[in-house]
Amino acid sequence: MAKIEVNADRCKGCLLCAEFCPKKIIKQSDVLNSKGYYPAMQTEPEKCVGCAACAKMCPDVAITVYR
Amino acid sequence: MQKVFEKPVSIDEKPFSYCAGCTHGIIHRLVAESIDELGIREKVIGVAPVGCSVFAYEFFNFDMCSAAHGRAPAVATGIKRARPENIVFTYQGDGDLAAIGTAEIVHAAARAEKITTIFVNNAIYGMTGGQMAPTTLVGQKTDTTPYGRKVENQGYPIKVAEMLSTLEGANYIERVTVISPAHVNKAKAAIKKAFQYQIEGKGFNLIEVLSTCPSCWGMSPIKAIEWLKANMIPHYPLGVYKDGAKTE
Amino acid sequence: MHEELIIAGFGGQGVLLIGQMIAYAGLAENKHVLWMPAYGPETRGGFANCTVMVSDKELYSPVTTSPSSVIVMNLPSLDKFERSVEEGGLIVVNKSLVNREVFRGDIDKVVVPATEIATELGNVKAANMVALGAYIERRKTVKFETLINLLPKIFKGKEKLIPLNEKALIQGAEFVKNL
Amino acid sequence: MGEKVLMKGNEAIGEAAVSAGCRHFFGYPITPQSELPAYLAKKMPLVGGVFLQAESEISAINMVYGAACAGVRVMTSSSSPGVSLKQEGISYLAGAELPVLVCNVQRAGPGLGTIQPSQADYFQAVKGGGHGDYRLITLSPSSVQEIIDLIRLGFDLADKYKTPAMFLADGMLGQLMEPVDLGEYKSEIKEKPWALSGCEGRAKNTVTSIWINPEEMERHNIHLQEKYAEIKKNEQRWENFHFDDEAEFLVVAHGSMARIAKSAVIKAREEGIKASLIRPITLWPFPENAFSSLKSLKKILVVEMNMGQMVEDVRLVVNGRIPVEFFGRAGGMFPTVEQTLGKIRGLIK
Repeated sequence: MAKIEVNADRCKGCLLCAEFCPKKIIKQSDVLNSKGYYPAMQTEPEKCVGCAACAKMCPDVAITVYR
Repeated sequence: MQKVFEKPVSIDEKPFSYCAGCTHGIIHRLVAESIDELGIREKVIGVAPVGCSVFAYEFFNFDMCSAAHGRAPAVATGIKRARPENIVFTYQGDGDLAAIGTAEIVHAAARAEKITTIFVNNAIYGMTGGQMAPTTLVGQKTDTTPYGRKVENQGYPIKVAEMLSTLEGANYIERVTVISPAHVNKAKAAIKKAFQYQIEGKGFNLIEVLSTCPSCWGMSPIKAIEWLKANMIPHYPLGVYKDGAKTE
Repeated sequence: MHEELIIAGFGGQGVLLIGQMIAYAGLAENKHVLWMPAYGPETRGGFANCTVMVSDKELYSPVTTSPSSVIVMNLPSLDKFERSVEEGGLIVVNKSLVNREVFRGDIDKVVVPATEIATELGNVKAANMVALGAYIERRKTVKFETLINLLPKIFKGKEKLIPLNEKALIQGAEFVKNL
Repeated sequence: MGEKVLMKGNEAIGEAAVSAGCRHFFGYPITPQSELPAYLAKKMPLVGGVFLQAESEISAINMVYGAACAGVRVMTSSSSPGVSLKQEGISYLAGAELPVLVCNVQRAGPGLGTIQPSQADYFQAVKGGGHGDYRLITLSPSSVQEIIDLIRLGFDLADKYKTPAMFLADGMLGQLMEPVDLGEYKSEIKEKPWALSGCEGRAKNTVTSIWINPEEMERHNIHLQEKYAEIKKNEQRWENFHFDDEAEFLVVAHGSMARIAKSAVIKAREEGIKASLIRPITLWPFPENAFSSLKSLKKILVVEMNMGQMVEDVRLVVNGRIPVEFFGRAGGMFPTVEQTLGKIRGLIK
């Protein structure tokens, strides 16, 4: 059981998280955030292992990981 | 479920103003995590440079000041000499540290100043829009080297970690990068150690972090990481260049 | 009493030191005093000089272009300062290193073989004290005893030099008394 | 009253700084103020202070910036070319509102110039010096005793107004030896809650001079100007010398030049000329109040060891009410008593 939360206001949609997610379950949202970015979002939370690779690579400290 | 990863206390609420995918943000977080884990947030005084991280004091949640371009090591020296009990660090880019501020960093290292320096090398001037940096690679195109950096004209890039490690005053010099979770873990360990040394009264300590500049390199964040790996690491090899604790 | 004195010689002759001694002595006698060295190019090429002022009145300009007294320890200093001495003023000349006469007829002249006297006393370096002793004897800017009393302070840590310098001061004064 | 001791100007700067509670000095050697760092290099370790010879004037002023951020009394000193190098840092200090004392023992310029005394950095000191709209409290001593007094005052005013202060002497004063009374002096060093000390038990402190938003930048400028207006109101200092309701001729001079000019004024009075003198002690704020009553005056003569700088401020204050003449010499040469007297006599015509 694990999941991530993306703080959409900090996220700039660079998708380094998606690139380094071993399960490939992070995608870009199609909803703009207040800064005009399409933030990242987790698509299949049930596959998340809570490895925090996404959070470690996030340049905006936008990801919180739960496990 | 428990939180296993969250924003460190030493990172303030204000969202970063860096470009999307710029690895400055990762480096900020590693500094903040190190400070939190060492329990020194209330003892730290940081010095922000001129460059992309000029507003670093807005993103960190502890006492900080800004310095004139290149002068952060001198400012940090003044702070540390006035308050030796505090933990003082500078956060500087390549233009700031290795061009205009070369004298300041060399002499801070030579004096074995008991400070920690986080040196972010992305081989380009980001804030002013993509000009040649002292660390720009031979052949690399920038706004001011539109045909690529040529040795006949601009000479060679400066290898800061190698250069400073020749100084007796340097205690700990390591070059790291943040282009994968594994690299990030290693960079974190190095940064934390560079603060730990200062807590133990040892200096000078510098961590050079190879970083990306997707905007000025004209690449996507992911392409930038690949470019860094293929071009920067061969020229700027990762590793420990000086570790006083080992050699002493 | 208002004395504006220039002391000139070459580096190593101790002209700055005797200038300071006069200032210290003046201070000890509750007079207004100042001391100022010439610095820079003037001191290059081995030349050294300083200005000393001792006065009953408050001192303003620290520079003088017409000193009331001049002590010259060598020929170039005589050449440089002879003309500037105020009418009726005093010039003290170290005869040992000056092979010409003083031209001025309107000033008081004390010509003393300071270097020779010092050499006879056993140390050529005490020539400055001989000149100082001669100057004070003639001009009485400060009391002779005040200078003698200063020696332990001036030669702190080099106490073995005190007797020699005291002798040199006395010899300088005696020379003038016997003129 | 303590006992009077003979002290050289440059050493007096150091002694006064220590007596004012300054325990941090960062500098770079330059003639003619080198006795000062040498003095403090000896003294600071004995009083638990820090003396550090920096790799450049630029580094020195930024070390000063750092120490000021940390909340301590800190000083640097240099001479003209070195102070030019420090200007970037001084602008940052003004922008960040950091209290420090910068000493300039002036030599002649421009460029490498000469090591002889000069007052040619008047403009640089009182008109800002670096980039941006700012002013430096600028103090000009005229004796070694006043060096002691003004160094102490400089630290106090810098702290009071949270602003850098400039101590503007010249090479002549630096070399001059005079009796001084160090007296009993206790500087009141107040808490600096804004200083960087580690954020234990409080919100973080930030010291900076960047306001990228133009509205905020303007607000900060207005705040600085209000502060400068307050300083202008409260801190004008000058000395009147034979300046009374009957004075017909007024000489204006500061620093060493004022000493020479006073001798000339005395000689002029002996000749029956009703001469007087105003000696600005604060060069910024310029002592405008000194010129409020010009009733009996016929002419003003400004004498400087430069080609005419302070004379502009005198003309601004006098504003055409009476003629203002100038006499100056430059390059390490300075007006003598006789030359100044000649110029005073010339005013009568």
